[in-house]
Amino acid sequence: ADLVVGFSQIGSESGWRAAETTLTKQQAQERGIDLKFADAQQKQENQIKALRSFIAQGVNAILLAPVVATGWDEVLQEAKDAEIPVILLDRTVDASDDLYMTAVTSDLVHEGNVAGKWLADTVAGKPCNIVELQGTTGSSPAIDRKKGFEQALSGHDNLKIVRSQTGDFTRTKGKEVMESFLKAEDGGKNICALYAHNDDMAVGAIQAIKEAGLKPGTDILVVSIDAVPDIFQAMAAGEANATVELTPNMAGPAFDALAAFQKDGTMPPKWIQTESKLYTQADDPMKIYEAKKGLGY
Amino acid sequence: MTAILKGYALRLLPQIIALAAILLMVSFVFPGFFRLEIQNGRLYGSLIDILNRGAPVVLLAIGMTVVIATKGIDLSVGAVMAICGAVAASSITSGHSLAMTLVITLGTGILCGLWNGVLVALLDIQPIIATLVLMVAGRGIAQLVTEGAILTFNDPGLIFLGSGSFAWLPLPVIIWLVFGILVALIVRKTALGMLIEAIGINRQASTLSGVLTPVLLIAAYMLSGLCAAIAGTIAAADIKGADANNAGLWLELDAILAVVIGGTSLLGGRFSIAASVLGAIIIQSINTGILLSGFPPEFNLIIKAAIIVFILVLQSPPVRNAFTFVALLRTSRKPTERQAR
Amino acid sequence: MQTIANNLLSANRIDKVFPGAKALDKVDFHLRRGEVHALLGENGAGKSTLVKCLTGAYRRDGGTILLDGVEVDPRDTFNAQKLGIGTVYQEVNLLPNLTVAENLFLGRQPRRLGFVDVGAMNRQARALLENYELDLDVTRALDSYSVAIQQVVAIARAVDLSGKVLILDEPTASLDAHEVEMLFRIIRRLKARGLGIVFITHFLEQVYEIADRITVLRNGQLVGTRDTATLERRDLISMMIGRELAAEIRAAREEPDVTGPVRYRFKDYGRKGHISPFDLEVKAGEVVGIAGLLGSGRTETAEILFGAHRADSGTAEVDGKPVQLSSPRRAIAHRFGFCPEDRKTAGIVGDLSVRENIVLALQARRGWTRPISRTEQNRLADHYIRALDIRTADREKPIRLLSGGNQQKAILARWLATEPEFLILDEPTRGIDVGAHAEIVRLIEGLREKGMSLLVISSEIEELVAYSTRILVLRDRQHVAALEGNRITADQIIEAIASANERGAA
Amino acid sequence: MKPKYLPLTATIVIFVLSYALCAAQYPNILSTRVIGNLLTDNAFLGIAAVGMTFVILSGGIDLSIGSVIAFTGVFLAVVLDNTAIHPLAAFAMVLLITTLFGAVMGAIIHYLEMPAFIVTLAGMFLARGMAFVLSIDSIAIKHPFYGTMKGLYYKLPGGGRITLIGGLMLLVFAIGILIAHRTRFGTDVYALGGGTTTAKLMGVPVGRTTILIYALSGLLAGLSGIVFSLYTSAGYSLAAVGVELDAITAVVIGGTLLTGGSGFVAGTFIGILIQGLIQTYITFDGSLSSWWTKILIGLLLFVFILMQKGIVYVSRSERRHA
Ligand SMILES: Nc1ncnc2c1ncn2[C@@H]1O[C@H](COP(=O)(O)OP(=O)(O)OP(=O)(O)O)[C@@H](O)[C@H]1O
Ligand SMILES: Nc1ncnc2c1ncn2[C@@H]1O[C@H](COP(=O)(O)OP(=O)(O)OP(=O)(O)O)[C@@H](O)[C@H]1O
Ligand SMILES: [Mg+2]
Ligand SMILES: [Mg+2]
Repeated sequence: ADLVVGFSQIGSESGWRAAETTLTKQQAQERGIDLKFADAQQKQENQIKALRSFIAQGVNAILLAPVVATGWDEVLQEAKDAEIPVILLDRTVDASDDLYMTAVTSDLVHEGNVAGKWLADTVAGKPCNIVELQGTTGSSPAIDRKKGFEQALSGHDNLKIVRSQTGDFTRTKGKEVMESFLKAEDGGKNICALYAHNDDMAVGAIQAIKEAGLKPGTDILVVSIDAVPDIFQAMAAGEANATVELTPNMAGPAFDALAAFQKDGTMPPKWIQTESKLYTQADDPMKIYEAKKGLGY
Repeated sequence: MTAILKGYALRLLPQIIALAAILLMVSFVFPGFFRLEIQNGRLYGSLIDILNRGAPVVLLAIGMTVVIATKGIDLSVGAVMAICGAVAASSITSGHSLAMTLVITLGTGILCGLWNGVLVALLDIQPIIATLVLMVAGRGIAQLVTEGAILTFNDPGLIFLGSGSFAWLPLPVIIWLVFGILVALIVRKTALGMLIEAIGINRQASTLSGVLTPVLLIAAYMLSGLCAAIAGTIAAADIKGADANNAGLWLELDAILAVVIGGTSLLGGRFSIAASVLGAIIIQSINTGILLSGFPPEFNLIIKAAIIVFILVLQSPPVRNAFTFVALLRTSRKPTERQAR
Repeated sequence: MQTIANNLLSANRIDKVFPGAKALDKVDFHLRRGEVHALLGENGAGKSTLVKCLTGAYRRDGGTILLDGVEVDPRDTFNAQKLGIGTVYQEVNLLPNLTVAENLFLGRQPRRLGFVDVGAMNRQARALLENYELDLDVTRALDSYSVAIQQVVAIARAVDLSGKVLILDEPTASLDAHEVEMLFRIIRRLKARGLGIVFITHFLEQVYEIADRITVLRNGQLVGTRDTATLERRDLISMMIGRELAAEIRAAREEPDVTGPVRYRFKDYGRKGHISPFDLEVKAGEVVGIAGLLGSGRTETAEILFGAHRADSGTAEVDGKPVQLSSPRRAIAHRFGFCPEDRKTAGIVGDLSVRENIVLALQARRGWTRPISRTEQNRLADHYIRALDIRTADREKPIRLLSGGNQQKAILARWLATEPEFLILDEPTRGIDVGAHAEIVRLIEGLREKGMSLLVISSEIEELVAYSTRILVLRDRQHVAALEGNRITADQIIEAIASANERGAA
Repeated sequence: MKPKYLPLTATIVIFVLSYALCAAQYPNILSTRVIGNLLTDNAFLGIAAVGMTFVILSGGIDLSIGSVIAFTGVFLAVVLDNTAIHPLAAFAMVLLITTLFGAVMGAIIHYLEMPAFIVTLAGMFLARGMAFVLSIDSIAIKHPFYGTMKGLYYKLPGGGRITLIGGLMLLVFAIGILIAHRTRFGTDVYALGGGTTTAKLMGVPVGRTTILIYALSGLLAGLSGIVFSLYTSAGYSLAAVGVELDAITAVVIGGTLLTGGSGFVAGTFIGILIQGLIQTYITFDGSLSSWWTKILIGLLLFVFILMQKGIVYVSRSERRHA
């Protein structure tokens, strides 16, 4: 292969991320790119190490999915000095934008906003107590998706977040926390909707709701983010109501931008925003499930 | 007989008091805490949640107790949970029967324990490091099985293990109760308990006395692997899927903590499985209590740390001695008189 | 008044209570300047406890301590060392992982510019050890040396630390005659310098050789203090045990006739780096004694016979059938038993109770599936606690809380409980009081009469003479001589040991 | 050779061999850039591992360092973001806090006779909890002084750099070695590792030493946190998760016994380099999936330990037979 690209991935902490990795590898293979993959196991220091190694190896370009927004200036500067273009995937960084070529990301705040809007529209003025399952405390999706959701709720006095706890983005914790929400809110009779920062927690919570003798999707509305295959199954069964897609194919646009740049030096825009598409039960969930199933989620 | 029972109660007293205090505290921040009702043919309430959610840590703590009694430690249990959950899910989805799946899964756990045990007992590698190898690699192995995704399944039999109920209790609770009693009986009704303690206190002297040290050491790690396998199966069955990335993550620390709260020394020797089980339930009560309390999640860790420190300080030798001293003062006359004889 | 003024160290009405045991009950103890004061008593009498109270290793529950007429209150051993009290505690209490030099100078290493001057420290250490005729590599870890050498190093450290008082708690237990002689020379020198020396031992000869006065404790109480010169040995013993001792170890031996068949035959048995190949035959009803200097390979011989270390040459036979003794377990299956020399690290299982320690080997042999019932355990434990007179509050006391000598007896009980046919004892009487000493010698003879085969290692030559039917002499990890019949006398043994004794030059 | 040097020698031999092997496959690994990176990227881990070495030598363990690093970073970020305090003053403040934190843990371990594993585990929860309470956001540190410090480096021929923090790590190791082998405190640490009861009988001030050891570990964890904040110019409460395990691994690979009493600070340095090498190798290879990365790290860890055991065993038995 003539093009060597280094890809520093955060880790493999969720099905979504595994799918992103799979898709990135697929896209690289299709384009005949030699992809150097480095898994950072959730640690920024490992990502910085990986970037430095890529620079030392002299790769042609670097894809970076940053675990956290801050702390990249120095190593990005090094890459720039070595004239290696860097493309950010799925999250942005807190650094001057001349340090990277472009960022292919979704807008995390916007995602939360879409979810919140949907809920506000759906309950349409009726009073509604919401419980929130946050992502890992301190992680940027947790912070931003909370922010976006709250923005969407402001001005709707009928909507109230009554409980909010972290479910660590996992099904197990989602289920456990939901169980205690149900206990704390009068067996769930007090809860009208659940907002989960990702689908996995929602899937866990749906089980908890069912085990408590309530009907998820009807008694308690369920909205979450990511659009992983399993949530479509739940939607098909009427147990989840809506999800906001975060596409795992960030690499495709990134490689396109890179190819254009390599060909004639076209600089891509600084931000290539992916769509945050809302899916509801009306969107033939089973079909989408089938389409998404094979992607390594 | 009553004397033995009394000794037993005395041994568990600090844990029981700590548990009672925590439950009481939680009931202050959440008044409905002690409410129990029957719903869908099983008991339903926060207390049951504690027993149910505590299942993985209780199970891990049972195996961990025995390992720690041998002066070892098993950091790999969380990863082994993930491996076994993954194996169970992939076995059931590839069409094996439930029985076969359980055999394969528990076998995998025991195999993991065997690996740890061999490193510790035969290659003489320090337990923390020996089990660190599997802790690091194990999650990778689990992901290898699930290929990084959450491997979901629909087999009602397997799901029953995680969220079914029997005799009004959730099945995980029944499983850990039965398993815990079984292990405790095996260990105490045979000579195993004493031999394990002997190894933990003085391995050289035990070997010289003819105790089969390597075999018992390996067996201890195998038991721990088996416990992790059961815990992993329950955790997977609970969410109807194997999450190789997150199943059992950091649970090894909770299990170790449970054993220590249970009063078993990390330096090996004397152990009590019942006390460790209580320790695990104490930890789960703290976790559930925090969730019920409605504090913002930023405070979770600090609250947990503070309560644990408090319990452990109360249990520390100087503080305990101070208490027994006070107790002794009250009944001081008799023992000294017996002395004088 | 005169005497009080003359007292260097005075302990008045010292109390010490342990849960379940009153170890010291208003004990008085006075040490004069320039005297060697023997502190005697049975196992568990409270000698070590008194010493530890004096040096602050234990906090006493009552009483006062005067040093040079001034009341002192050592809170820890560091404090005591600063006051000029140097101590060798019972059991070697040095740090096995530090070098010899570091052990000698721990806490007072010579410094230059604030940093430890390792060169100077090693030089001073070598110089210090020259007094003890030890030429060690002081930069090696202490645990690369034998227990005996460690003991000498501990003594050297304590002597060097003692500006005023030197306390020696059974320092001679693992020393041979030569080393003891050397130690006594040093003690006399210190005494001449005006130090007060407290000397604890169970060897009465040594007491009479070196001590000026004797204080006897019994059951945590002071029995009395006497001048050695005016105290008859018989009276001393009855002070200690509270009754007349039936008989001390006979100096002379009666000739037992061993006519049984050879039961254990080892040919060319050895292990590289441990012990050179040797031949050994042991008959039923025979006690083979092993004599030799420190580090001559006696312990190694025992360990290899028991399978604690695997032999890499030679063959073993039991009753004519070849056997593999590749592990202690195998040896135990052939009804071997082995009381190790280092009871702290290889013998006791500290946190287990006396009962559990006694049944351990028996239980291990039966396998874990066949537990010994609690009643049976109690019976066994009580039986041996009585038979060997193990002083313990009850059978459930953790063994680590017993006094040194009583621990030793409990380990012996562990093996007797397995009813072995070939019993290997490495220094079985180390740290055991006169009364018990005689009991154990009698026990060995009794076991022999019952047809058991024994192999006994001891540094006490008189003792070996008393019970051995044959004696092997070791030197430099080789079996060099065997004495039988009327050749078994102390003189002959010493001669055999000394005949080519190059160690003196070392 | 003295037996106590065996594990250290074995570690060095293994490191040199594996470096040669890696270099044979990817010659770039010999570049000064990679060598400079090895120092810079592992600086914070190395500094923390020095503290961990002392703790482990004394027979203890400190699980709190990862959290302390995170706390330090967040504290600095919050202070520098919200006040006009100079970074150097903030450094002093945070070092004081972390040192005290360590000292308190040491005091609890000693006076309450609690196992270090548990006390420092609670410390780990507590320190990260404090970081969360200070801020759950990641906060960039924009103070110009940080830029100045980052600009300090020595350029090697071939593009590599010895950065300030890389140099600081080397300095800490040098001081660590000096303390371990040339001070009374150092010997006392080894003495505790040899057995607390015995050490006490020999007059080692056990309480003071224990407190000092954990205070030192806290100090170095704080320093490591400062280095980490320089490295990333940010404070983040989720940073440095699991660093304690990396540090323990480095210490053990470096030939120190976890039971205490035996080992070398210098060995830890090699342990750090070996871990860095493993990671560099995996990135250079670049074809491993996430899960194979984990499996390989575990496997290599195992192989290193095994080789070390092997070398020690072989040379022991050779000495015997000689
Ligand atoms: N830490 C302790 N806890 C409880 N009991 C103890 C403790 N230390 C000693 N004892 C008890 O105190 C008594 C005196 O023990 P000590 O060690 O002083 O005896 P000793 O005279 O030195 O005996 P020996 O000659 O066997 O060494 C013994 O009965 C022993 O069991
Ligand atoms: N003078 C010496 N110099 C160095 N090492 C020695 C010396 N004497 C003994 N040793 C060490 O101590 C060990 C002595 O072996 P062993 O324990 O079998 O002797 P022993 O005759 O039983 O003496 P002890 O009475 O100490 O038990 C050897 O492994 C040797 O390394
Ligand atoms: Mg004593
Ligand atoms: Mg010996």
